Amino acid sequence: MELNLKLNLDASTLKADFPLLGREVNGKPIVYLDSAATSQKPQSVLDAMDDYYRSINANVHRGAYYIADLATTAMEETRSKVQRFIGAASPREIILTKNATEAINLVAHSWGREYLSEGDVIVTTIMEHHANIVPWHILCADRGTRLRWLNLNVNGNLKLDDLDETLDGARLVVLSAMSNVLGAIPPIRQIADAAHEKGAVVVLDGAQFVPHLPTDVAELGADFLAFSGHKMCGPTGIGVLWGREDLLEAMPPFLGGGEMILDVTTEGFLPNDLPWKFEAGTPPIAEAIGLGAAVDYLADIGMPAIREHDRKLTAYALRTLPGRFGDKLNIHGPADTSERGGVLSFTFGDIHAHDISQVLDGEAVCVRAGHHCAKPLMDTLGVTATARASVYLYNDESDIDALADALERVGDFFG
Amino acid sequence: MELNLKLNLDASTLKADFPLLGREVNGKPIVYLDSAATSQKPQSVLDAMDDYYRSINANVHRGAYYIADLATTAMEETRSKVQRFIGAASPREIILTKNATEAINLVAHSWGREYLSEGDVIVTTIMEHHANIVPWHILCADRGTRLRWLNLNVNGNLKLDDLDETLDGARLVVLSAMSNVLGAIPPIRQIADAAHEKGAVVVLDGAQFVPHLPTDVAELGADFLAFSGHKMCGPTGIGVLWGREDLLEAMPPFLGGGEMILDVTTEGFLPNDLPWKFEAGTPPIAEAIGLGAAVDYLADIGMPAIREHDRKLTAYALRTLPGRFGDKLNIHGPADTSERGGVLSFTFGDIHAHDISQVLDGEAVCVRAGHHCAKPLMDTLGVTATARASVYLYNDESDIDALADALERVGDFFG
Amino acid sequence: MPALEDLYREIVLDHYRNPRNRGELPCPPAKRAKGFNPLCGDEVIVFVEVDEGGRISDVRIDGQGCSISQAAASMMSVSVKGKTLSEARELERAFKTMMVIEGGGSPSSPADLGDLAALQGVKKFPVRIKCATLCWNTLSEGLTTE
Amino acid sequence: MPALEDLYREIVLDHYRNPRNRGELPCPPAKRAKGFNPLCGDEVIVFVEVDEGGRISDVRIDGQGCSISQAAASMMSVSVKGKTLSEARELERAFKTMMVIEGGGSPSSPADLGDLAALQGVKKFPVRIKCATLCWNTLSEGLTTE
Ligand SMILES: Cc1ncc(COP(=O)(O)O)c(C=O)c1O
Ligand SMILES: Cc1ncc(COP(=O)(O)O)c(C=O)c1O
Repeated sequence: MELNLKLNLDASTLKADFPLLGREVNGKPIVYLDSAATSQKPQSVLDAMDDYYRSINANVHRGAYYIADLATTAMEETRSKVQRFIGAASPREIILTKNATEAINLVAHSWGREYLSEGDVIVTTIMEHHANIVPWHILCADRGTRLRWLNLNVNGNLKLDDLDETLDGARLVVLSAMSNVLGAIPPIRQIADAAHEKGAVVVLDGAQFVPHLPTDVAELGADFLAFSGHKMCGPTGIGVLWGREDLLEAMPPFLGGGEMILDVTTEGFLPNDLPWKFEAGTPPIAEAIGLGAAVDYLADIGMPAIREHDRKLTAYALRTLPGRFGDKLNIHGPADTSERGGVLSFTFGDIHAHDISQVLDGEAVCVRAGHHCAKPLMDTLGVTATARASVYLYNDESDIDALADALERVGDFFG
Repeated sequence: MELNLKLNLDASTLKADFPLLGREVNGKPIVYLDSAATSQKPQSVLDAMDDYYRSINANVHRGAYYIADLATTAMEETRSKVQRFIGAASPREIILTKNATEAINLVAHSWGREYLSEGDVIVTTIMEHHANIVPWHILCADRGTRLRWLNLNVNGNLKLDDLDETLDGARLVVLSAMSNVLGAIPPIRQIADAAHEKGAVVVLDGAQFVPHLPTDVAELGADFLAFSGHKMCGPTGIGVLWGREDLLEAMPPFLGGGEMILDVTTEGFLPNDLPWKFEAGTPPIAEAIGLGAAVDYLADIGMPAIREHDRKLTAYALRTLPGRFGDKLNIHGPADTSERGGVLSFTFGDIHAHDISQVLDGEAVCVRAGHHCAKPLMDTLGVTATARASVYLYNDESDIDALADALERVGDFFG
Repeated sequence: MPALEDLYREIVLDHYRNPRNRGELPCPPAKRAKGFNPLCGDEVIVFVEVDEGGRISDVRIDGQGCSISQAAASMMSVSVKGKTLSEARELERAFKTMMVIEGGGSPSSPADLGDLAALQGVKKFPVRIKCATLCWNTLSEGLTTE
Repeated sequence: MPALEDLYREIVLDHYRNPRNRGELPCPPAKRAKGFNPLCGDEVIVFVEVDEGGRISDVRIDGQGCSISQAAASMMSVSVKGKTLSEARELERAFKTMMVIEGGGSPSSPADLGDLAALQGVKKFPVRIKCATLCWNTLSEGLTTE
């Protein structure tokens, strides 16, 4: 019974938790279909941050007084919440960053510069977000490492026929657990196991995955996992790097400053213990507390229920939209909802994505248009831009229907 | 008339703008004297962030729809506000970071690794915060550069007798515009001019200065300036690096990811224009908007008035506290309030700072105890820790009196 | 919110559907410049040839983008072809002045701009301004590169 | 908020004012370990000498810190001197169990801890817990380093 309940959620009820979703644009109720860019925030998250600022705002870790202690405790609780949320072994493995991008850069700068050198191979995939490409380009330019790319198969997921050859000699494998363009969820465990067999370390970009699917780092088999708070009902300004403790322990610090040291002299410094070794300066305190509230919110609904809801809604869209628009509408990515999330990138006739989203905006339908920070993938797909609608726990079928109605209007306008 | 008014502020009225300052601790009204660690936030800042989340929350820069456009505009407005607040030449010179620490690390990683090499000399001072020491230690370890230190004079400010020799051959000079322990404000322009004469580039750590004094980067004569939002009535999770446009233009990117590129291929990437070149990933959007509101709040009161208020209150403390405690109380830093801010580090008999702050906490008086992230300075002062009371625009003489009363209780307890 | 018809004027849609001066030019003698709109992935490539008399003797547009960036480039190509460099720069200035949202300078009379004035409505959709100005920045880059 | 007297018990203040086993030991035969409390700058240096029978024959405390960290180190030095390594570890475990704020394991009876039980009140001031446990971590490091 309990279990069954936990696999259902009522999006229309949840919608009421999100203040922004009650607003109108252009005299029409907003239809927010851009959660892959950033999610909306429930009242409980806004309240948690407001409460912090109103009652316990103080800098953390270094204050002995009452409210400083409360602030420290509240912030450190988030670490444990995140730890449980992703099945990490210890809060020491949870590094708070400003976003997923910084988390990936941290691995590139610290682990990458420590362990990789001239000629070493980093395997990545053609469907990566720039956040998981550019840090490696910078590392390659700096250290002479080389990138090798996994490509797409005809289903819009990763092509793994040549996985073994591609991984040959790889020291590092970096990939997205869910594409922010295709929605594709690759067989992560399979890739991680194959990578480990070759002795490579695996970095997962979980920016799209963690907000939408139950996450267990042990099950995924990764060594590092990066994600952002703002895509999972949390605030901007906070992200997470999870890493295996033994790896983090052996890595040199990245940013230098307060909190990340045990001792500093004119001659040098002694790094602090994990996780603080990687957290220089005043952390995003309110943001960490907001993220903690977001994790509570999601855990309360249940990630399996959220995944199932996403899946059903995606299936609904994949069924109804082509039904209405036929060949004119081309939705990228896997057709099978068991290997994809609720990110729907599409082209619509030869109308440019920017024009599509402009007309949709007139109907209060918010979708993204552009390269979605995935230019190599755009090149592979042979497009310069797509429009992208993406769903989350607060969307329901009426939102997909509103998208379809608005697309009719696009057709009329540019038809 | 107008001008006169602008040199006065009424702290007891302003106090009402700050929700936290209305709370009680231990049944007593809170006496917040830890603004050097982090400031309290006025209602207007909390409202700005809440409004963002409730009505225009969307990812910036890449969205063509209505609320995404409003979010982008609101965030970019902060850049112009900050630009005007510090007298920068262009919003292109304003890089948003997560805190002052990241801003300094950005300079160390990007400018430092590009322009410095084996044997090059970086001049710093013994009164720096770890945020302005450790990044340079890391750079030295990586590149073989060397640190040279400016010391203290008997007044608790920088000793400049040997400035010219110390600067000889220096490529970079990094210093705090106001010490977070001594309150000391060194003659910044003099040092910057001397450094420039030697061809060195000057990095100012403005974490304590910018929140408390009128700031004009042209007048200060610096090349880079770093500061944090949370110490100037803004939220956590946001900081600023200002840099001279020609220097920023010539620097390689630091963090890689979305937003900081113009183009990405499997072969490499083309960095974006300033300031976005240095802003990888989803920026701290709500935090930037909060910082904008904080800048408005401060500008409205007027920085000259805030400086004058700080100065008067510091003078009051420097006069009344020794009056009550005599030699038992030793306040570090310059006695002349024209060369110091409202940061009062002190030792009290041989009672450890941690014990002092514990007893003060019982009286709802919040002060910091410890090394204040300035261990080399602690070594120089010959202490392991100090207690530190610091004031801001919402403090008044009654707060200093409350501190004194609480110190009496410390004396009783450990006497 | 302003009406979509302000943005997508008939003449704009016509330039979008039937772009003028589309194609490439051999370089040299022409110069080539590529502009990106990082917001939406638009790419505009401008080929421009200047004759000995300092006149823009030919201009071609390549690349992909939204209706506004494509139409703006097409309209630009028509308006600068045959103009002297300084006349072209004057047009650029006038066009950008029209596009500026807030204050500063007297807006040039749309009359001076000919068909380009039809892009006036873009101003009401600020995110699209870059789409309309991208081609001008790219042209300007093409004219100044060695 | 709990009363300050819970934190600063008489016996604690006595150890703070009159620290036992203060000083250094020649290394070798003793071992030396240094612990930092990054929160407040406390430094505790522990010198520990273990005889052939595996007993802690001598222990000295150096460094600076607040009353709690100094008193805790002094009290620790008294309690472990003459104990076997495993007895010392048992004490450490019991002491830390007493200091743990939430759940997990039955708290050891303060009786087993002797004077150390006076530090029980520290638990009510969570930021100070590290002050009280720093010396134990440092001792443990000293005993395990080669
Ligand atoms: C002088 C000085 N520099 C740098 C910093 C670092 O600021 P943040 O921790 O916000 O990065 C601080 C404050 O902690 C400071 O007082
Ligand atoms: C797959 C993927 N990776 C990384 C990122 C970067 O996240 P952020 O911008 O929050 O750092 C995003 C989102 O923009 C993403 O979708």
